[in-house]
Amino acid sequence: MSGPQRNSNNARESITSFDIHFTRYIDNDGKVVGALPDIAKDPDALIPLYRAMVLNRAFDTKAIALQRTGKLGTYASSLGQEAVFIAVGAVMKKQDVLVPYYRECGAQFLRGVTMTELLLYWAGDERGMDYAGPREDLPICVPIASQIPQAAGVALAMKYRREPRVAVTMFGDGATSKGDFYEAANAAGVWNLPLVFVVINNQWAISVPLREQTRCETLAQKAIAAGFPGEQVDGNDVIAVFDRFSAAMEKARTGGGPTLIEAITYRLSDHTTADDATRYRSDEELRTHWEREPIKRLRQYLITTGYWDQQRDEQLQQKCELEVEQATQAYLDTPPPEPESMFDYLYANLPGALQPQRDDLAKKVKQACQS
Amino acid sequence: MSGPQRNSNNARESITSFDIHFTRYIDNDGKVVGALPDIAKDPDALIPLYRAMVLNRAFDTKAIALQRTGKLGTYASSLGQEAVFIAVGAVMKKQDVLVPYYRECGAQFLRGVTMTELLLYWAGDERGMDYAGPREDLPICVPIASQIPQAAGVALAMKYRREPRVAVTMFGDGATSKGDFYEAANAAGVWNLPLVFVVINNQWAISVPLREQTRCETLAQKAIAAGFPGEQVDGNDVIAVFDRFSAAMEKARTGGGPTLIEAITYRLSDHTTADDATRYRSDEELRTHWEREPIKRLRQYLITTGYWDQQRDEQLQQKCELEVEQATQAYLDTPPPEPESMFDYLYANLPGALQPQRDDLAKKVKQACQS
Amino acid sequence: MPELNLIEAVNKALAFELAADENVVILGEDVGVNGGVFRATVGLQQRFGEQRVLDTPLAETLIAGVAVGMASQGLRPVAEIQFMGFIYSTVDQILNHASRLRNRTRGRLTCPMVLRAPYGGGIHAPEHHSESYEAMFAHIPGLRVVIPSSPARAYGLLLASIRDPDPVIFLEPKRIYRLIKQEVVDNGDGLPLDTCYTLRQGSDVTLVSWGAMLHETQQAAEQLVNDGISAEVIDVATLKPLDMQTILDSVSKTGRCVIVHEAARTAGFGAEIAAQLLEHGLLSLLAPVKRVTGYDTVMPLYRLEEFYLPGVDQIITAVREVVEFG
Amino acid sequence: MPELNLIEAVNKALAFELAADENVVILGEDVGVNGGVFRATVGLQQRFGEQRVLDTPLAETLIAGVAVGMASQGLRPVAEIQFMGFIYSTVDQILNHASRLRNRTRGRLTCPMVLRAPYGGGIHAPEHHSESYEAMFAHIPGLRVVIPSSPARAYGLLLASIRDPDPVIFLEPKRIYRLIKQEVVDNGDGLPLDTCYTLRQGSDVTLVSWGAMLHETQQAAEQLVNDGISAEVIDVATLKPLDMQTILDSVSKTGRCVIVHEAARTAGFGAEIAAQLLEHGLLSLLAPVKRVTGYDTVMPLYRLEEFYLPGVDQIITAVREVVEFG
Ligand SMILES: Cc1ncc(C[n+]2csc(CCOP(=O)(O)OP(=O)(O)O)c2C)c(N)n1
Ligand SMILES: Cc1ncc(C[n+]2csc(CCOP(=O)(O)OP(=O)(O)O)c2C)c(N)n1
Ligand SMILES: [Mg+2]
Ligand SMILES: [Mg+2]
Repeated sequence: MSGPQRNSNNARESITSFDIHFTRYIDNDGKVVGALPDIAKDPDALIPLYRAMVLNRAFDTKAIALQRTGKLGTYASSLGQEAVFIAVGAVMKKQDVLVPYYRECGAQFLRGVTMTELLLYWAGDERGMDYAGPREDLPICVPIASQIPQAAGVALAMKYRREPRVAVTMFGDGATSKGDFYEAANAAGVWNLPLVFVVINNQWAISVPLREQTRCETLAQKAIAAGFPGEQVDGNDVIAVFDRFSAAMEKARTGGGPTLIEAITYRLSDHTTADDATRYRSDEELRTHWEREPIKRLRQYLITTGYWDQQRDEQLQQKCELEVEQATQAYLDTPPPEPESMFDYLYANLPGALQPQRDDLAKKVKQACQS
Repeated sequence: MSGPQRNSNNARESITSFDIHFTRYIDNDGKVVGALPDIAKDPDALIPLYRAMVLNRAFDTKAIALQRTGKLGTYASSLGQEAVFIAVGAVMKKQDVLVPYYRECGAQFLRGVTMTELLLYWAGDERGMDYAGPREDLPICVPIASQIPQAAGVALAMKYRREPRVAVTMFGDGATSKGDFYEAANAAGVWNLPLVFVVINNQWAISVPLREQTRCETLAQKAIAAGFPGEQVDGNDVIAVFDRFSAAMEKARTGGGPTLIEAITYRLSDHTTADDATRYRSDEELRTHWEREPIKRLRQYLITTGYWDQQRDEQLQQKCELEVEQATQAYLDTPPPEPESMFDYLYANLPGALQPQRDDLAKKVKQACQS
Repeated sequence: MPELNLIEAVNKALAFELAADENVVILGEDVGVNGGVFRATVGLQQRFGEQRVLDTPLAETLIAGVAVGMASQGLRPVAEIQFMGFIYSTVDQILNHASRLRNRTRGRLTCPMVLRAPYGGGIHAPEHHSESYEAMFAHIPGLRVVIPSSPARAYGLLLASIRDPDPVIFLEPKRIYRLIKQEVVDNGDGLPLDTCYTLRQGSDVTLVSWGAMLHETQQAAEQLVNDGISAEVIDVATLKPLDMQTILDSVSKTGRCVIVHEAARTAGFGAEIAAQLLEHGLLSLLAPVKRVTGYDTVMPLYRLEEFYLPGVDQIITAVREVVEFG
Repeated sequence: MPELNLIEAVNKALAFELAADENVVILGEDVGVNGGVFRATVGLQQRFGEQRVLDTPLAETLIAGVAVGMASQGLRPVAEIQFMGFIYSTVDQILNHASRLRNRTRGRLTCPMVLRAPYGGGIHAPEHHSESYEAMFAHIPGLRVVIPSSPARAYGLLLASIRDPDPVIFLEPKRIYRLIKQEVVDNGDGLPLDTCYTLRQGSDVTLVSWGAMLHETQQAAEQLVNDGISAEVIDVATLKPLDMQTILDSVSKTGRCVIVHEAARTAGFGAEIAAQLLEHGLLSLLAPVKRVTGYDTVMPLYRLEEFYLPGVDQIITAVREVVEFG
């Protein structure tokens, strides 16, 4: 502790200071800013990111179409934020654990969650959270920020077992107003947890703009309150996210503790399919941000560097749409869940006290089938 | 927002930075450090602070003695932290509102809460929260940090009514780990509230030392996460607290918004009378901190400057003890509360549904009196 | 007279009281420009300004705590929690503070606040958006818990809740936000908070319910006429403090009672009503009191919610059982 | 065999399971060096190290959330909340997450955690330290709610709770932490969680209670012998899931029932038991079921808590009323 222990001759003096950095490699037009990291020069690494971003968007388009035609429930779109989700999903290792919120399907796909699973989830079916791939990843979390203390618990479990694994949790700018976030960040600091916090600063929390969410100039500086580094990246520059997030992951994996990464991006869609953003934000603002969106920017860079061309792009589009179609078909073909299943995963073994209720439901189901 | 809007040629660069300051005027031995503010040169202003600190300690001593002899319940001592409490109480104006935690009786006394009231409170009697003096001050708050969002509400009410009033809330280092604190601080920032946060950093939260509470170097820096200034003062230097807290109050009162002041002090007592601090902290640490305590230090300064002498000090001690005795007698003479009163302040009017319960209690009371 | 649905009635009541009492302030997430995710506050910020209708940061503990603080200073905050699924972070403020402030200070400070939240299932909402936890609040001394079941009652009960000198948890059954339209006189008249509302007279059985389930309950009562069963239907409306007398009087007439609620059965509020019938009305009971409720399961995601929610058939079956009993 | 009081039995159970299962981790405020404010964890950090017995920052949402996260990865966290008065910040994590994780993921992830908290009044504790809110948790599907009433049951039930594959809210009646000593065999045997415990056989009336109130209840049963009344005493022990059969069997024998709990009456857990008696046991009931409970008031500060807490006399009066009924 600084304070009474100190001996100084100035009544008032600065005792500590903090800096917040921002990183961007590729600007809105796909032009290079500053010295590029290796990934930017390696088409074999970069093109898969591009593919994943395009697939993410294709899924998104389809999910919204399904919702509009009554085939899906409320859905939260990733439009315009794909670079962050894909960079995070790509950098994480299989043994790491993702503790998501609800908007980062792109990251989940790279972890092995299937499009069919996520469609089931948004169609109101719990089976969509029984991921066949990443068995230890937490499911989508709707109550804002409540997943963040859990991520601290996941990271604490890794640390307890001395495993070289890292927990990653993602959340929005709105989530940084919830106490859960701060409590978890503070604990991650004290316990030096292998945990990376990724804030998707898409400028809006439903209709509440960032300036009404906080007076902070950056969300990265919230980490200062937890005693570990926070930094900003251009979240629409997949190379910047990849680079800085990789560094944070490496640090966490080797005992260096937590980092908070604020990815500056923009929610080009409505909040969810249940929202109408025209009620509260201007067309002009939206237009401006369409100019900064991540896929166009990366495509521009790839084409300029010669790593990519128009023809491959068209093929990729088709391939992605096909994949999404297949997943959609698999989702639509999935037989409906058994109503009685609502009792079957409540406890390891159904308590006797609940058996009559389960029987009652079975009767109800039978009657419903008959009528 | 910084971020995508920026145009720079460096991939990674600092975009914002923060400083934390520490202030002290009088050191552990009562010696002057740096240029003194006016208050330090004005015995008419300074001596009342000293008197109030001595009274605070006399009350404290008595309360602990009462608890030890079974005449009071669990009590939370102010020992060693009086400078902060007294400076805060002295600077606040009558029309301001204090939203306390549970350790700052010294501040409450200066606001007009009586010693008798606080004794009643710690003796398990709700009437001790019906302050005859500051009618709008919130009562003592035991659930850690839960008073802080309320303080934001109080400040918002002042702002809503365009009154030149300020809300002040106090809380411990432990409280800075609770989400309630961060949520309220963040809102105070966004709404630019007339609210001053005073953190009593007494190094311990029961048995948990500061380094297990947070990895932060200072608690003042937690304000950075809320977008307004935070600073440290030597909480055992009443002049430093008075000076910096006055500045924060003036700023808040004139529309400048919130400030967080971290007062570095030390809990020389057990956590409460129910605690035994020898279980978890060393005699040596305690000894060190006795050398830094605020009353001795201020007395030294006052005597050195010639504002005070030994004889007046003895008179003051006696006077304080007498005052405390009188308050104690008034407390002991207070007739016990009516059991039925537990129904009488539950709602503005007792709902009919509760009348039979009140009658039942009356019967129980009658029986108890007879037996 | 205009026909309003329930959410419009809520909006009208809020507007009326904002105009009538400058101490009334609305706060919550997205209540401003957006007018609330269900449009309860639509147009209010525009009409009354940003001071009166305030968007908060995304923080429910804060919302409740700020409301307590404002109320302690004599304002009348009406706070919205966007969905009941996000109300649990407010329990500490509600239980430890709002419900106790008057008692703790012997009446020096009071807490005239309203916490509004939409609750219940049936609209195919996402996860955690469809639960019914009214019993949790009904157990807390010092609170009022109010649940409207029609546009007119929403209007009158909300006005009374805002004017009430003590904290009120006002839970809005979102399944029926837009289900029915009704004539609502926007004259600022509140409705009493300490009473049940008898919606239908009957002689064979008393059906007790609240919120959205009253609609299935009333349908069941209607259909039971065909079986020659005359059902009295009671809307509890104010769960706390409970007007048990109206229910006891009805059951002493009918001798039979079925309680209907959407929340999980165990320790749901139906248990309290049954327990009081057993304590005070045993001799008039001609049959066991049945509860038709949600199951003691997690509220399923929407594909299965219709199987979770009690239906008209279940109510009818339960009524037949108690009528045929013994 | 050593004689232990209830808090020592808790300590022994924790020590046994820490030694037996390296997945068990204890966390909470002051649980380390200090051994917990009631000494439940005394000596454990010293013996098992800081990794196994972890002091947390002062943050209850965090404690619960961390426990959920650890449990999701196969550990068995046993989290302490220092007093029930500070448990409300955990409700969101418990209700929206802990109780649902298995169900949400169709069994892929589970939540074998225990949340321990001392609860109840009677020890002259400060404000907010004396409440009884077990009913709040007993209403949440997917949880177990367990309350011991003796050292031996504390030991066995806590071990079973830690080993249970699902989340358990373990509430410790702190009024009796040091009230009685009892021989407790420290052999690691758990006790069943799905059953009530019949503490005394009787034929005239069934007394149902849990936690600290069982002591007044047993005293009442003892004294009633003088009136020629033979009372059966049942310790519910596990409120959720509730073993109603044992209670129904007893009441079908005695025909009368009095339920005793310290929590506020309205929507307390006694209501659920009464409601089930009315649903399933009406025909065997010879008298109304009475509840002897705390009042629907805020738990008063300690000067008046003895007037709040139900006493032996009140239980006896209630029993006489039901025995003399009709
Ligand atoms: C605790 C809680 N409160 C309110 C909501 C309702 N809600 C859902 S999303 C949302 C906004 C979230 O904004 P942000 O955190 O920025 O994430 P984004 O959706 O913008 O990615 C709100 C208020 C919720 N899900 N959880
Ligand atoms: C929410 C909550 N959790 C736990 C407690 C129990 N408790 C009482 S005081 C205390 C430590 C508080 O430490 P700090 O905030 O530093 O204040 P101090 O007592 O040191 O002045 C704890 C854990 C409480 N009162 N409230
Ligand atoms: Mg956002
Ligand atoms: Mg402290």
